[in-house]
Amino acid sequence: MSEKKIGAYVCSGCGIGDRLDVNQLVNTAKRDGKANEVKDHPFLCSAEGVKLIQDDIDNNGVNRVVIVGCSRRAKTEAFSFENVAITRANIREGVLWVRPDAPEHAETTQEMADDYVRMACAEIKYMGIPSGSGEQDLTRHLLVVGGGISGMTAAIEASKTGYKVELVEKSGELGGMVGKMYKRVPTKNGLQGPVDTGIAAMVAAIEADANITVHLNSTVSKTEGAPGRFDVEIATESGSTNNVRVGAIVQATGFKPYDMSQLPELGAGNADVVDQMGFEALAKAAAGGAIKRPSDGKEVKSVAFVQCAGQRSDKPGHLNYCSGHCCTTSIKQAMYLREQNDATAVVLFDDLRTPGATGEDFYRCGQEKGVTFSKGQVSGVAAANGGLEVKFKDLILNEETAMEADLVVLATGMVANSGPNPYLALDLEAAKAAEDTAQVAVLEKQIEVAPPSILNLQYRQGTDLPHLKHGFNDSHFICFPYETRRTGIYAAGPVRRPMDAHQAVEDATGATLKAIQACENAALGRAAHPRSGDLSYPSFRKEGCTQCKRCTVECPFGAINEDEKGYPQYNEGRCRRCGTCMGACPVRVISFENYSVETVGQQLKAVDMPDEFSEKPRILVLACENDAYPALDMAAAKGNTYNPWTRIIPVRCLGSTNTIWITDALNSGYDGVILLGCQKGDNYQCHFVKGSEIAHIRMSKIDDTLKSLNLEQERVQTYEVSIADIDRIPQILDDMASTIEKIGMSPFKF
Amino acid sequence: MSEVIATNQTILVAGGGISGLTAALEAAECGKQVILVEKGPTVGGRVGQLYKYFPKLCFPTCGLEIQLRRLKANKNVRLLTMAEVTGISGEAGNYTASIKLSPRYINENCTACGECGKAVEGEYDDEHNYGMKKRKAAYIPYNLAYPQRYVLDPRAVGTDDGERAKAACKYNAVDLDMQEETLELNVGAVVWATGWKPYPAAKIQPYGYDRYDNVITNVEFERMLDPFGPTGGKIVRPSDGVAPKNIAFIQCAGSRDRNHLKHCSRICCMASLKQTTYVAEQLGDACKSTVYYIDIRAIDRIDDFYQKVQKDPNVSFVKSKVANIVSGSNGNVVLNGVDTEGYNRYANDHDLVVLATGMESTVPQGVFPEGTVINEHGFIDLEESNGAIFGAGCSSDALDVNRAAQNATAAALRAIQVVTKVAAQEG
Amino acid sequence: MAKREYSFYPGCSSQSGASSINYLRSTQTVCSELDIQLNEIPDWNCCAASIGYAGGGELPRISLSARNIALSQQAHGQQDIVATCAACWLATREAKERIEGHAKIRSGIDAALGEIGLKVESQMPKTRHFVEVLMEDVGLEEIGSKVKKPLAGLKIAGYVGCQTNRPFGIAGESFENPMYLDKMTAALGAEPVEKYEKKASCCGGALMFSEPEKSQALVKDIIEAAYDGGADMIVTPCPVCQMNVEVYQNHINKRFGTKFNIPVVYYTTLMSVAFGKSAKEAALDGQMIRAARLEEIAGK
Amino acid sequence: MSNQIEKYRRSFLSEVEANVEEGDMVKMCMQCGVCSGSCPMQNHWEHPPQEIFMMIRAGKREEVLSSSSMWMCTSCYNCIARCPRGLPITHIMHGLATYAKRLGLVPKEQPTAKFGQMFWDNLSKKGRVNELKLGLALYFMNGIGPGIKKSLEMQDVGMGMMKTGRMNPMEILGGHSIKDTAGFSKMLAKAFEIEEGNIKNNG
Repeated sequence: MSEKKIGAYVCSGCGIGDRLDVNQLVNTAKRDGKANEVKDHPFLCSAEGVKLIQDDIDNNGVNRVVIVGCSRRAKTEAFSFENVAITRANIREGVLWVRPDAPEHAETTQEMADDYVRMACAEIKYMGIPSGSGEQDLTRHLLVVGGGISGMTAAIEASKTGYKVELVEKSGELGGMVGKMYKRVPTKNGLQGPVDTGIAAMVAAIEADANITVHLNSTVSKTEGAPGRFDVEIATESGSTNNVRVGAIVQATGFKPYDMSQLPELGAGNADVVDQMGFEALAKAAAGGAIKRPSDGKEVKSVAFVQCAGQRSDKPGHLNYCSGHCCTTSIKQAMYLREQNDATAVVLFDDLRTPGATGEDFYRCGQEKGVTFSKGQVSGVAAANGGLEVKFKDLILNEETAMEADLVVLATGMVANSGPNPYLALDLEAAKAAEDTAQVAVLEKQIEVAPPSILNLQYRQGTDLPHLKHGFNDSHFICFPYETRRTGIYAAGPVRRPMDAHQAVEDATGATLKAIQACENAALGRAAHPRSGDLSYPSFRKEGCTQCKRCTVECPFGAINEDEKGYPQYNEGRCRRCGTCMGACPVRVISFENYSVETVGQQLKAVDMPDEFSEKPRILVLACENDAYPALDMAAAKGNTYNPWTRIIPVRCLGSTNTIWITDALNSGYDGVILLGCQKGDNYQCHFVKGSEIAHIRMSKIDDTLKSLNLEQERVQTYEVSIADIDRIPQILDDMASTIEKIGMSPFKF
Repeated sequence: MSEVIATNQTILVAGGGISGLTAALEAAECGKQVILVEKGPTVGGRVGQLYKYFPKLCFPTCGLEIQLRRLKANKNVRLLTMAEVTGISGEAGNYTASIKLSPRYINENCTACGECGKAVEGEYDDEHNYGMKKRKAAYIPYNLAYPQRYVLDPRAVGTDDGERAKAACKYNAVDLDMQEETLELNVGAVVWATGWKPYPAAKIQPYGYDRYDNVITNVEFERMLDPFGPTGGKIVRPSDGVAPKNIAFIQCAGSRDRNHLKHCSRICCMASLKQTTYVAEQLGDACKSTVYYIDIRAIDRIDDFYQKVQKDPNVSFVKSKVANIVSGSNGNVVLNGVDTEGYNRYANDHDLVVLATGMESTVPQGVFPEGTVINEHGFIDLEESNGAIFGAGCSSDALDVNRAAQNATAAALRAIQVVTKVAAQEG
Repeated sequence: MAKREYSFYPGCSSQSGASSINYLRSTQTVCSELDIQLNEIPDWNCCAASIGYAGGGELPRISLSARNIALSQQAHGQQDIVATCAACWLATREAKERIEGHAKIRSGIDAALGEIGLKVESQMPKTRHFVEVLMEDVGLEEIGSKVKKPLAGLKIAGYVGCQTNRPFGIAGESFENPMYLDKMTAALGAEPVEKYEKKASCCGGALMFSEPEKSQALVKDIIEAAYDGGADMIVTPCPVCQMNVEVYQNHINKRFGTKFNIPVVYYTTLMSVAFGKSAKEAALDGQMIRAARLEEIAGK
Repeated sequence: MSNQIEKYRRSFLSEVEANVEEGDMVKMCMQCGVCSGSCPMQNHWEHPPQEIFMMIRAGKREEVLSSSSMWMCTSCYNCIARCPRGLPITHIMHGLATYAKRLGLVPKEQPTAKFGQMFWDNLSKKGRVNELKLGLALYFMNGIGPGIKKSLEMQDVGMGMMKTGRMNPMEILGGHSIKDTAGFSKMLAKAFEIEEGNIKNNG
């Protein structure tokens, strides 16, 4: 790496030159910032301005660029230079736009701007140019776990994109649940009845596809490594194992039907009471002829479909969610009966859930075929008169009633085959550590009944994908259905979320893209979403490491294992570059090339600290770059103002906040410190899962530091904010200024 | 307009809403070349107009910001705004797409400094707020708009306002001579993600959207909650600006109805449930909400959101499609209908009505090559005969944001498969 | 302007001495002014209206309209069949749809008409309401141009009723808030009542005879809403509406303690007056509740 | 025709589909209730249309066919215009009424059923309605006593109509008629014959 040469470029456009002393900014960059080249331009983002910078890069050896002008979120197309480190001194949104344009404010406004120049120069001095992680394997090879419709779709789609696939199926054949069905719900619009499942064709396509290797009667006994270099051990029933290396994994392990034996009140136990899969078996056996009932083989003439059986219910043992597919599945099955048996088929539902265009078409199609629909609450199913009696309340006719049926189909829900929740073990560890015996008991019980692991991940954080809710491996983010917490491993189909076959196919296709993308990213050593494209990665100084394990425990993505000697072992491909490990490290040995304890620490120290008697407090703000920082930009654009004492530093995630920054700030005389992170808790908004929460916990412990320094607790505040807090955040900043006015300046000014 | 380079290994994504952005970015992050065209001046689409998402009640701008960061960082995506695909011909792996570029009258020089906005005087209905408030003739569509560049309303061009804007700009960014242009691009595959528009509520005549001030739509209600929206974030009656005490949410307003949209629009149930939580949060016990519904489609694991709302004593549910709305006293309206659970007639007085208007597809006719199947609801089915034209998001069915993103990711893979094949053939 | 010609289906209530003979008379006045020629269907029969189902059932009822259509075709070819009565128009239109849409009905009708040597051609003429002719073929502009005595100062509630409005209605009009009577009223120089909420409400139709109490309650609301809107009179395009709303006002007053006395006129009467025709030509003598203000204008 | 109607079996629904005008659309109802809420006679229904459709599915044959509900239909077509599923509700109501009448299940004193029959009888005699005779028949449908009372009640209307030339007392002597009454009757007879046959075939 050649010598660091800093170029600082001051833009005087957008009114900067009118309100600030640009010469002074230039001098600050030179004198305090020690920039090697400093230039100003009235319109820096113009072609001419950009060329000015490019020329310095090309001809003057500038490899560290400081843009003094607008926010890092603005004019990104213009200020995009190759092979240099870039930062911004945000004096437009961060200074000009948040300060009133009046002579009495000119001095403090200029001070703000000068500070941002100093900060940016200090930061860039410690920034390297990331070159991507060393783990750069391109493995155009995927592991797909589960041979149902989701898994088969993933395999076929991956192969179509030029990827090889290892398809692992626990049972002896491909096809999964849909394979056990007689027919399926159509995926296209129009009033058509049930259609062929298409499973046979998929199986045939897979068998004929040289790109796809099928492992039947097999499970994944071990998964090690990271995106681009997962080493997977596939165990067959016979005991032999296969080792394969894959770039990414799609987990499409599907669901099992809810155990209907838990519903004796709905007739479970009677041979003629079946669940939906049971009915599919009857239909399949009938092969297009009349469907017969199990007890005596009599042709079925009347069937009741009981929707939401053991679902959408908070009774213990029931499923508290809706499984999404059962309404259309029952309509489909009722259509079999209409067509094959000319039978009465009554669907007793609470809400008929057939959404979208395809869904509503299918409902209407069922009606056209003469399926009977009734909004009814079933209270009991029992044997009567050689058949069954279904007692229910007809909610439309508002009466308790009953119908006789030859067969009853219970629409029970989906239970995800997702493996144990990895955080159970960690929670148990934590509970034991905290000596919370009640919690320990609860968790131990849960672990006892946890299903066997599916992926057997050799991760510090546990063996499987984390669950979101009800045992499903869904993403927590509405806009990002594939935002997994285990980079390179994507859940698809009903293991991710309750869904029908149509959605499962879409889901598996999407997950396949993400898996492919993970391989491509790994090959280039860059991060996945949300810091996609980021080439920086964490590394640590082994000499300083105390093996405290905080980084391994706190990593939200399970990226850090421990080696035999107890040192952290990074798996860069799994890392999402949030810096939570860096924030966690008490001895500050973890850093990224362009983001480190120093890049932030030096910035906050670069601020010119007025003395105690100047009545010019300084407030350090560490703002999450995902939400708080954009909100501040937007606040500025809307003309919201805040006090001139504030100095804002964006952080990748509040979880990357190392307490040393706070201690340093307090020691350097800052009068207040504000941390702005995302919402935590169950509905967390932090894209790094627990970053914000961890920061809150860390800051709750800062009180001791404050006490030891004899400082007031109010001086350090942590907030959960959102990107929409455009009015609230400036208020938070001003509130701190008021607080300082009240409690007085910090005594630590030197 | 600088040159736009495209080849038959390029994927064209039409529509810069959440689906189009997702498809474009997912493909680009797989290393593919993408041209993303958006008809309006900014990406973000319909979700940019939402206050919060269900069921997490988080802000859509949060996800948009991440998408924008991905977009800014990725050189594989070329974004064209004010651009509309007007025709596609050819076949999978080799299409020619005609793209009409409308003049923005403000070029890339724009720094968003805001001087032109201060200089102009004219005001027009603000599209971002469904015309519920005004915006200037030179404007940024909304806080998070991207590209972060001003737009000059074409109606201001040729007026003093146009000249004012031009005079105010120090960066030579206002170009009043900008003309409409047409681009012809060679692309290998097309992801169509032009999304949806709210069904025109005035067409649902029994509900008198065009006759009663206090009958509004769910998308308008959503704008009302935005602190930067027409009411500064306050829930108020349009007629008198007073906080309502008794709101009706009417489901299937235009959906599941052969007089309007035959399909179920999927999102409206959850949207109304979500909106009752806005009411609860802002007005507490001072306001009741009543949801008139046929079926509550809080499908799959988010059914718990419905269960939570059901427990709110200020929210009630009536299984009934409201028959009609007539005027009551003091700007109130009266909803007539029957609660079908046991046949109870009602004539309920409400001081604000929110119509859960459905999603109408914006898939156009006459743009696609022959053989492309657009179904009777206006959505693009996944059909062999569609070649490499893939519907995504609400161009493929009425979908919520989560499913739209999922579906757009799948569509991106299908497009990638086509261009990968082209690349393999071309070596 | 060339003469417009239509095949005309007057209907039972337009016969001499029948309840809406005044409608026919004013229609004829309007036609002569607008140069419209109505060619009566020879030997037309009753359509069974909306109450004939009880005795007639489906096929016999439809056969009635089918006979009219067949006779119209026989005499007037493909000329549009025009009716002034909502029920006549609706029954004929529905019959056409049903014959076209249901093979079973088509064959039944063929058989029934076959008995008397008639046949409904596969291409049936369009059946239109006279209002459609006025709005679509003539147009408000031409109507306005014929106005000699603008009905200035009159506030009129346009009561469209049901069957002129649903299920077919006039093209471009909404079922809930049809505006054509208001537009027509305005074209004649009068002021339409805005927001007349009962303009498309039901007057009870034939149930005025069998369920008078219930129907009169409906009519009460219709009249009340007109008064609330400040109306001087009500205008309607339907003979049943006209009759139900006009002639039972005394009974309603007795039953509900109201003091209604509001004229209910046909749009053709309004037009005739505005066109400068005499009270007689406008059939104002057919008003049970006299439209004094119209008489005044007609007498000027 | 099945007499043994079991609850929620399709038997009664099938009967309706086969024998009732537009009865095959009953199954398309999704119980939104917009018809019931749109009916001008909604205060007088025993069972609103959407409930009738549910009762048909539930197999409540007697209750449906002997209900006076369908006879409350004023043929305003509000329900048809608003029905999101396009059920021709007015026609189905008429059809149910007709079918009930044919089976003799109509409540004895159902005034609309009586009036409707009178109307049909009146028009089918001469091909055109004789309003005067129809009116008188209506007033006297419950016997001479009530008839006279009713006539007296309606005297003002009658006089008013006569004065305005909208009622002709001479109609009592015969009145308007089509020319081809014979052919007309033949046509109707044939139509009835076919319709009866259809129902028998289905039953």
